[in-house]
Amino acid sequence: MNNIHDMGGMTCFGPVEREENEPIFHGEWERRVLALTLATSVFFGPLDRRRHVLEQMNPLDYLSCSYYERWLVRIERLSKETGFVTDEAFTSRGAALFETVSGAPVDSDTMDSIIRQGNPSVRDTGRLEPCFAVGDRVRARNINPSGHTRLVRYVRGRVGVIHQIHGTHRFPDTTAHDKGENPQPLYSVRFDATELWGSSASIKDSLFIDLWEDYLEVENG
Amino acid sequence: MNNIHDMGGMTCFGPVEREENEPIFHGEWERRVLALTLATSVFFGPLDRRRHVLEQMNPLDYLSCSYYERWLVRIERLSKETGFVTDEAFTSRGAALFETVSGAPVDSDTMDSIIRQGNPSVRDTGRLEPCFAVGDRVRARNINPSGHTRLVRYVRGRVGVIHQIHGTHRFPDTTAHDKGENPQPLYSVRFDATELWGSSASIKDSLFIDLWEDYLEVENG
Amino acid sequence: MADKHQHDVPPNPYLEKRRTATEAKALEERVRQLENLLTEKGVVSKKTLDRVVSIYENDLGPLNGAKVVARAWIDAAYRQRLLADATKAIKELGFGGLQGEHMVVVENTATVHNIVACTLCSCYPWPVLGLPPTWYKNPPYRSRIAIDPRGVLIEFGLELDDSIEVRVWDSSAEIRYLVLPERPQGTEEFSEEELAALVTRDSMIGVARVNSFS
Amino acid sequence: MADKHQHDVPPNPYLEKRRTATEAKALEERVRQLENLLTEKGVVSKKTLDRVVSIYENDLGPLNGAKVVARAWIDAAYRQRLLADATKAIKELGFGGLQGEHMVVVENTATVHNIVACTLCSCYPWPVLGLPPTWYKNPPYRSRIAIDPRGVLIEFGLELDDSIEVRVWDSSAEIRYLVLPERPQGTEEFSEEELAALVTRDSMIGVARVNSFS
Repeated sequence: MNNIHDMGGMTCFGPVEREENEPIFHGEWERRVLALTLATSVFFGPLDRRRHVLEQMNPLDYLSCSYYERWLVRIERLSKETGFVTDEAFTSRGAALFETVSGAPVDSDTMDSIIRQGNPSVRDTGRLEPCFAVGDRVRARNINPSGHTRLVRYVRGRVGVIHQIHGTHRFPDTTAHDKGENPQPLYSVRFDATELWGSSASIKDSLFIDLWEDYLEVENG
Repeated sequence: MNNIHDMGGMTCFGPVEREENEPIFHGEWERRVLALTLATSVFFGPLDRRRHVLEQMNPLDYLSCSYYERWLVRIERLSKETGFVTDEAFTSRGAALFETVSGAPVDSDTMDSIIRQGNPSVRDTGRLEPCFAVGDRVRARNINPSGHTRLVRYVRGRVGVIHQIHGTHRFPDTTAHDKGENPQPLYSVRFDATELWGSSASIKDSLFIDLWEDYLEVENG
Repeated sequence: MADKHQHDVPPNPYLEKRRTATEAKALEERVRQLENLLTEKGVVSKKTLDRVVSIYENDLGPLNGAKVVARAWIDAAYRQRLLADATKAIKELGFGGLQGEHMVVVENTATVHNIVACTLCSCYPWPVLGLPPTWYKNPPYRSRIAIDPRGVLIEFGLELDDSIEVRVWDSSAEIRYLVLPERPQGTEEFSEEELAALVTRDSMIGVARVNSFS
Repeated sequence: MADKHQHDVPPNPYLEKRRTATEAKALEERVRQLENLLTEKGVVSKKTLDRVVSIYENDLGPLNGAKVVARAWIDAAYRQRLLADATKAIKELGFGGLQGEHMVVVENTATVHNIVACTLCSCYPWPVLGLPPTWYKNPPYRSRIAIDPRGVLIEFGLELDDSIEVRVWDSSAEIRYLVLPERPQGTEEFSEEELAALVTRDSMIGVARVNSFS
């Protein structure tokens, strides 16, 4: 969906403001929201799905919430979807989720290990042979999917060059919507600033963004 | 500037909601804001400049205000700029404005005549010979000016066809910033929906938008 | 793309009715102060303000547009003039002026459906339709009409066949668009006045068709 | 485009400090209720939550990244390994894991300046930099860094010569970027620890250079 989270290239949010002392957390509640988010991450499903929950906030709510407030809204929504919040007891949906997710709640050692190991998106299945090689000219497709996508609006239809191949990774557009991981090559694509923003941009400058193979098409000429 | 007012193609604002009975005004204050806006329009300068004031609202304010609230904010800002609100007496700037605008306040008969006559943007000076003809393929330039523009983000870089020539009109991008009216041909340009939004759009559909000559370049092939 | 965006739409907070009584009162007061200030400074006069309100509340509205449409339906020569130079043809019926200095009329047919919008703000042909409705000025219509016109029309109760060509007109301040809807069947015997009574505002924006019963 | 957008910037309402004491209290309460609910349901345990907070408040932060940078400055072979496979080379120093499963290091030189951002959300290399600062996650940086990086850098006090090539890295969740800043002059005699002490978080995001005094 084309929502406000896709804000690259907007010029209307004012100057960057740095806080004095830059506290990691602005209150105890922010600590707990971070912890709740990480501790429920296995339970509530793939990252892409959880990201999409944030992206579905209407722009007014999205912009009036601070960062951890949005994360709070996300846990609340996911809890509601699961049936925790609406009913006193577990709903059947919540109970079913428990059955499929083994070992909830995550204990502190498992959490520790999740943080140390991470949750890599790289896959050794799916499309393992990249269609494009480093140096190839590609055009970012102009697609406007209704669901989650990482193809930002500001590169759609623009021509770039393959800079690096990151291997085969799960595809967010399908993973977010329970349509399978659809693993495919992920590329770092370089765009000239003038291609993205026109001739007033510096000809010295460029922008690199990671794009999945399904976002790209061959550019001839 | 790329601000939230340029919202064509966003898909995140929810369904269209129609009000019961669709009142023209939702309170006496809306009547007065409309009237104040029209009655001060000559005094506060060209439409494009006044539009730009609205567009400069930060997105959070823009979206949390209703339509006439934004118009109210505009009159307040213009009044402040003119020096009415900040000081008890006229500031020199406000006084100077009065000197240049003859006949303020507009009396009700003049207002009536303004409403009946309008304020046409068509000009018989400037670039009178259009560069493009009906049927020409053109590409909307990918420009990202910092000021007021009517070149919406969703057509930048896209290819369309000249559908109609509307004559020579004052150019908003310069008029809004006191850089002259720079009159030039205004075209109705037709874009295929698939060109704007990709292959999921209907091949039957198209979008027409009025674009000034400086927004367009020849598209070959 | 009709139902494509359905599952992704959050509730709409963009309606006027969100405002509490206290907030509304504060707003009334804010406007009163501004009006007093501008009146005191001699920028506006109360009499002028009252005249503006009266014109837009009483004189201008979609009845003007309905007269234009009805005339075009019964008078083929007028219809031609209207499609060739709308501003001039509309002037024949006495309408024109502010926010309608240069008007264009686009014609619906059995195979083409036109819709008017303004994605950047709220441009609309005031002399023939009056002031735009709230939904026309709010983000849901402005944003989605450009990318998903068929889906938006469904929300207005109008489901178009895939074979019909949809044309969206994203208006700007300089040129204002009016849709000439199709004359409904079974109105062959209607008088010009009876025809005008059938023509709705929504049909002239292009979010509805005209029915043979009003 | 450095100062181009200057006259158009409205005041920034996107900082945490906007919140009143009452609102903050309501927020604390809302979070407490959610935590209690999820704990009661057995989805999370307090002990696990405490562990998470402790890790991100005490163990992870830009000091890790600074060690990586300092090592690369003094050890040419390590620098090569870091630029070739950052995840593996960073693992040599014991760092890696969540939100840094696949890392890439980009090198600043006398002619190239790299800046890391995430326009869609807040992706950032947690194992080497800890949690991102507020400005990194807020709309002003996220939106403008893509179109006006030089203007944004000026707001950070870094004015780049036109001859320098600016590279913006718009990160996504899968690949996390870290800038290897230039080693400042006059640090030839510094130990690895002394070098690490010079390296700031901002220099590893690319919004600052490293100075020879900390």
